[in-house]
Amino acid sequence: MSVDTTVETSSVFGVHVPQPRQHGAAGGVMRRLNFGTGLIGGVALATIAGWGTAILTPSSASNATFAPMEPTYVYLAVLLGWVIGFMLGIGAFVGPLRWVVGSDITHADAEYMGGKDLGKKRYWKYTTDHKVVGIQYLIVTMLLLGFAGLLAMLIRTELGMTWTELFSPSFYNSMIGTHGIAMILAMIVAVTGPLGNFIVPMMIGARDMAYPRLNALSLWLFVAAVPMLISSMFMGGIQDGWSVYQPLASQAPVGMLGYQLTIIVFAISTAIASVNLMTTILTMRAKGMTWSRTPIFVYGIFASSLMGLYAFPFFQYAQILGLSDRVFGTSFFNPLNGGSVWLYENLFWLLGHPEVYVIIIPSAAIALELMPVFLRKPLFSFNFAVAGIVGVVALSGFVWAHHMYMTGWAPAANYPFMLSTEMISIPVGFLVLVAIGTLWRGTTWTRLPLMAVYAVIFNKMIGGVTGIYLSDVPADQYFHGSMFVVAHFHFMLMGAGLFGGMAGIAFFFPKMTGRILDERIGSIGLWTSFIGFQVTFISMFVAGLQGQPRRVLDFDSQFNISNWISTIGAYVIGIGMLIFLAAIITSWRSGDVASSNPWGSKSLEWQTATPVPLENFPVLPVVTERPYNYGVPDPYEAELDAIDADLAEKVGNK
Amino acid sequence: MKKFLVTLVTVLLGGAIVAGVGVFNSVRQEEPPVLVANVVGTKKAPSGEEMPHAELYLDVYPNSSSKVPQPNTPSPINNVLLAGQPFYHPSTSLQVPAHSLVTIHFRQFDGGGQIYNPYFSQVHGTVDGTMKWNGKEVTEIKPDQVGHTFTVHQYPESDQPYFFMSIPLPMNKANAKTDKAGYPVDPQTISVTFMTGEAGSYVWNCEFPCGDMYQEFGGPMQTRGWMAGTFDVVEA
Amino acid sequence: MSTDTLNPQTPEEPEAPTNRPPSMRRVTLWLRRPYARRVLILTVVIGFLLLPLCWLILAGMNQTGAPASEIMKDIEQTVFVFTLVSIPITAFVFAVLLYSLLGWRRVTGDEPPMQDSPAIRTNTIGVILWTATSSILAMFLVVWGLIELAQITANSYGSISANEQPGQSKSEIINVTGQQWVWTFEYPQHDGLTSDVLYLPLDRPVYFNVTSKDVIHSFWAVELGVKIDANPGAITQTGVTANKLGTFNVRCAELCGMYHAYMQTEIRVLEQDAFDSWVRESGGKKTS
Amino acid sequence: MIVADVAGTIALVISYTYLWSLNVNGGWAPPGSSLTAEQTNSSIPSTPPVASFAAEGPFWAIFLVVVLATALMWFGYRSARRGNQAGLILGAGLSFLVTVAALVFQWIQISTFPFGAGDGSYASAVLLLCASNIFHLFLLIFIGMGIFMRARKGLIDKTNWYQAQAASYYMTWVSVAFILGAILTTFLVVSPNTDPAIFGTFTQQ
Repeated sequence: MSVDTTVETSSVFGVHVPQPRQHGAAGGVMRRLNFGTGLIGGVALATIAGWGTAILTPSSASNATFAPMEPTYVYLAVLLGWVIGFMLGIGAFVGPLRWVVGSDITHADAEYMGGKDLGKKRYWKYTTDHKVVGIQYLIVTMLLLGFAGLLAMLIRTELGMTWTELFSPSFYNSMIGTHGIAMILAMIVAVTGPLGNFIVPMMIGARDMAYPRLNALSLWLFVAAVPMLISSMFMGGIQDGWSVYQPLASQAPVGMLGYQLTIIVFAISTAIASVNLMTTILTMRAKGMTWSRTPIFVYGIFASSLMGLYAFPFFQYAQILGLSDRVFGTSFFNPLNGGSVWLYENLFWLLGHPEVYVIIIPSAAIALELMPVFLRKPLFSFNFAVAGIVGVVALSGFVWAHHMYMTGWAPAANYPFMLSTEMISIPVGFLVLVAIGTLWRGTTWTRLPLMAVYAVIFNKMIGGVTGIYLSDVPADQYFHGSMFVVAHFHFMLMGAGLFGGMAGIAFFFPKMTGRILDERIGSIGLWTSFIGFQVTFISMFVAGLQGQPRRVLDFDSQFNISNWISTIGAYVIGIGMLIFLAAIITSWRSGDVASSNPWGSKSLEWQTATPVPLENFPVLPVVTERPYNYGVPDPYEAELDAIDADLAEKVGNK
Repeated sequence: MKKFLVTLVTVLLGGAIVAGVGVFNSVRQEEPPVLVANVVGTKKAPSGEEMPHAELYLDVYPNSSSKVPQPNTPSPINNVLLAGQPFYHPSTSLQVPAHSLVTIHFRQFDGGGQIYNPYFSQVHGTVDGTMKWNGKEVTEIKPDQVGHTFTVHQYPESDQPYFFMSIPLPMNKANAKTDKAGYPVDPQTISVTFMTGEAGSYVWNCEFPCGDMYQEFGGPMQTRGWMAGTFDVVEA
Repeated sequence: MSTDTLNPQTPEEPEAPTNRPPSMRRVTLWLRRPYARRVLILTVVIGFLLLPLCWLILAGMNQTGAPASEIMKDIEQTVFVFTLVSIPITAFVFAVLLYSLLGWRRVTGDEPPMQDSPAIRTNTIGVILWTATSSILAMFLVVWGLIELAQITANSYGSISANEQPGQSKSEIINVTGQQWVWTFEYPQHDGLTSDVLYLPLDRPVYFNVTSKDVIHSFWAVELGVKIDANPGAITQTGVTANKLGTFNVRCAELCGMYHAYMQTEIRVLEQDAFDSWVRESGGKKTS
Repeated sequence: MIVADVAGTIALVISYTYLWSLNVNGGWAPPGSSLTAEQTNSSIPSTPPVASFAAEGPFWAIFLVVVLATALMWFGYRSARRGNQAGLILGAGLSFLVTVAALVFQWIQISTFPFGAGDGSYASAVLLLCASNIFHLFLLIFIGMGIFMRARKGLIDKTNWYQAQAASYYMTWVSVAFILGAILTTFLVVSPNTDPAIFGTFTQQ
């Protein structure tokens, strides 16, 4: 969308586009908009909308049957007002409107939006520079993670205090729902947001994303979505778990609207970000960067974007249908009037399982990306890593019903879905093979990022093995809906996903902030949370084996011990995460200044200066060799050749 | 050194935030004050044995009005969201003595209709399996004339006795004479007597769909202080 | 140990494709290397350390009296076998993780180390071996799962509608209704007798028709290994034969609103006589 | 400037997947409607809806209108490729007007349905199809207006035509979306499931 139509950005369809004539004046209202005006706009429009709706809706006194709906309409209006007002206030609609009337943004304005000469202020604006967007994503994600982590601590506190009800059941239920969805959203963007935006364009040797303004749009839509989710906590909350199965969701308090609108907005944001990333990766790789020369992390991000792109609309439409059930009284999911609860489950899990891989694959790719750097040897069997990712993507669309083994929906479908689900362990196994192959005989440079990678592999192994139990229908008949499932997906999403994100942050920190992440404090944080993590979730496995259902506030006293241990572990995780956070904060403020390539990496993003200049590279790089060209030629190669020659000679002599 | 100080501060601050939010929400939880059934004498159990006897008085109102009781709950948000919904009064957190006969007297001011599951239009778990409805003993009422139910059920503890009790509260006719506040002048009166065993914690809720949203089972049906609550049996 | 990679005398791993004739010889050469042997030993050690898990898992599952049915026994068998099968591969990965930290050369410090790791780009034997192993294991698990699933389905007749269930005269049919937040059980063969506790006769097949009056619940008879969702607007079927006397648990396994945690009741498995007398006392007529 | 192809790409992909998911819906809604008719013997109080099926004619009519708009856009795009600026402006402008007309038709159709939102799942599904149509039409109006204005200002011409191309492709897709809706509402009306489960009760033993 940017108007500085350098050849790179506008040759998307393979056509050279000349610099267009400039229409419209530079400057204008756009330059004065920032996060503050966004907030003002959002709050103002929300207030107006809510107030207007409250007046227009027949009041409860005059129409008793209508009364329960009034908060629904008002809250809906407030939320919609917030989103539109916020996006208006931050200036998201300026570009499209000017496009329609044909007076495009001038070159000077485009540079202004790119954050030129803005200093720190650019982080508060609708900035199109991918590096600024990456940092913004990082901050927002960390805030959301903190919020969801806070809820996690409260949940574990409640479950640890088995002798009393610390919170009322409604509040507890809304906590688990909000924790779940906030974590899922945060984890979905945790890698693709900050690292995908900041690193990928540099890694492939591009100046920016393909559509810089869409980049900003996706970020600010995400920012607009988050407050809605949090606000729902105060409106009765999401009392239905993160999956908000219908029709329970249509019974919930009005807070459910917050969830539904969050998902709808978030899905738009994800779709935009995905298209952007995919287009960038497809069209803007540096000269000479063929597919076999593209780093594995780029593959991971691409795969994740692709899955996000096709999976999220299902979720979005599930929520739109749910919203329409609630607000307009339609009956998609209301069995009383011919709706089907299985429809929701299908739509939901059509998202639900690909989404897990949306989270896992980037972190796995980070792990694989980091290992060559710290082991100083090439990635083992690059083709296999790609094959693994491709396999996961290909299969991910065909496994959704393994969440529905026990729903009674088409029992006969259990057989094929069991097959496809267990098949997916083969491509995942490829990734593990690549990891251990890269470890094989390598000299380990034991720095913080590599340690996080070890944690990822360890957790992923446990998560993967327990996943096989759950993919198997007979075992799932016992484990479905129990704490075992909770422990399993925490091992995958948190153990592999979040620790992978930590590895990525630790690794790319010097490039993103210009400073080194404090090794000692970071390591303490990492290992504390790792140990706490094992304690928490392994004892949660035990609770699941004993037969504790998930999402319960109270449980039989036979589960007490495993829950107490689990709670203690959770506190340890919390402390570890806070220490890691402290490492980030202190290093960001006053860490050691990093050189441009502190890890001695060979990939493109480290070849440019730190801090990264506005357009990344003074001269666009040209790639001439495969990635991960580390290590010395294997000394045994020659030896083996000698053996071969020797043998050949012997064979020949015979 | 300074770095470690910052780390310590971060951890303490994080812990403080968690604790603060936890305590705040714990204090603010939507629990009405506990209504205790005190032992007032003894009564003869069906086995002929004299047992301590306690009494409780509960009312069910169709909606709150300025003249009459309000739902007894500390949550201002719920008071807004659930305005005009039926509720139990004076409290939904009940406490009764163990090893006793307990009598609960209900006054039911609300209307009603068809219940989903006829099982809950029968009386379960009381002494003799009966309840006294406007003076006469009944074991069940018509499923299409239920106003509310008072259904106590199991708490997930295996080391406390199984306890289940369900009483239907018949509805008032739509044309019943009402006072100025809109409540029937002669509410349905129901009293039931049941025996408690060992101490334990249970929950109770209404099984008649009288809330809002899907299946009329949302809102007050899922909020303590309205149509659901706790039921503790404690050693005297 | 850390000098392995630097020791030129050590025979080394093959790098070249396997289409050269002496690949078996390469494998034996490879096995002679100290690090290879150590990793394998470590694998075996870790494997043996993990082995008790097989039984520990079952101990956890049996804590409340399971298995009380043939289905639960099948489930436990499956879990046992799966644990057994996953142990070698887990042990191998953990061994490599451990050995790469402790065994191969390790550097710390702020500067990027010298590039002295061997540039292994791929290893066809290893790749093929891994792929074959993981595929075979996955296939084994799939086949095992399919067989067990078929067996469980046969035991529960989950996919056959109530009217067509075999041995209907001898079997007990129970209509399970989930409702926020109470389970009720109806015995249609006994005059529509209803109960809030699930009474089951010992050693007789029981068929459940499960539905819900409002939202989705999940009927989980924990120690019997039976789980099926109770869906509004649909009837799901499953079944079981309880083969152990005692008191077991029914829990709801699908979040169903505020009192989801309290949506529990008991299963009482009784001898046939006791069951009959319970039926008589509760007002249903005996038909079986 | 790139908005067009971006919006095109995104909306293309989104609506692709989205209508795909709706397909699930559309196939499923008629069974729902037959279920509601038999529901009267349920023990749960319900008011059986009085839904009748919508006439399929209007769906096809609106579809044809959209096809016309698409054809006009293609004509405009082709003209631009040939350097015929007047043709481009004509095509884009007419396409824009026809889209507005389609929106009006769509609105008339919705307001004359023989059912409301609460009348069972068939009604819900049909209404949602129409809602998605409206959403699409709004997008088209936005894009059409943009193309038209930009064509007038000369921002789209012989050398710089890919926005018009993207818009044309996108409109083609929207036509497909419309025909999907029309097919669903024409051919998948009566449910094949004549013995559905009845809510909350057990079938007689």
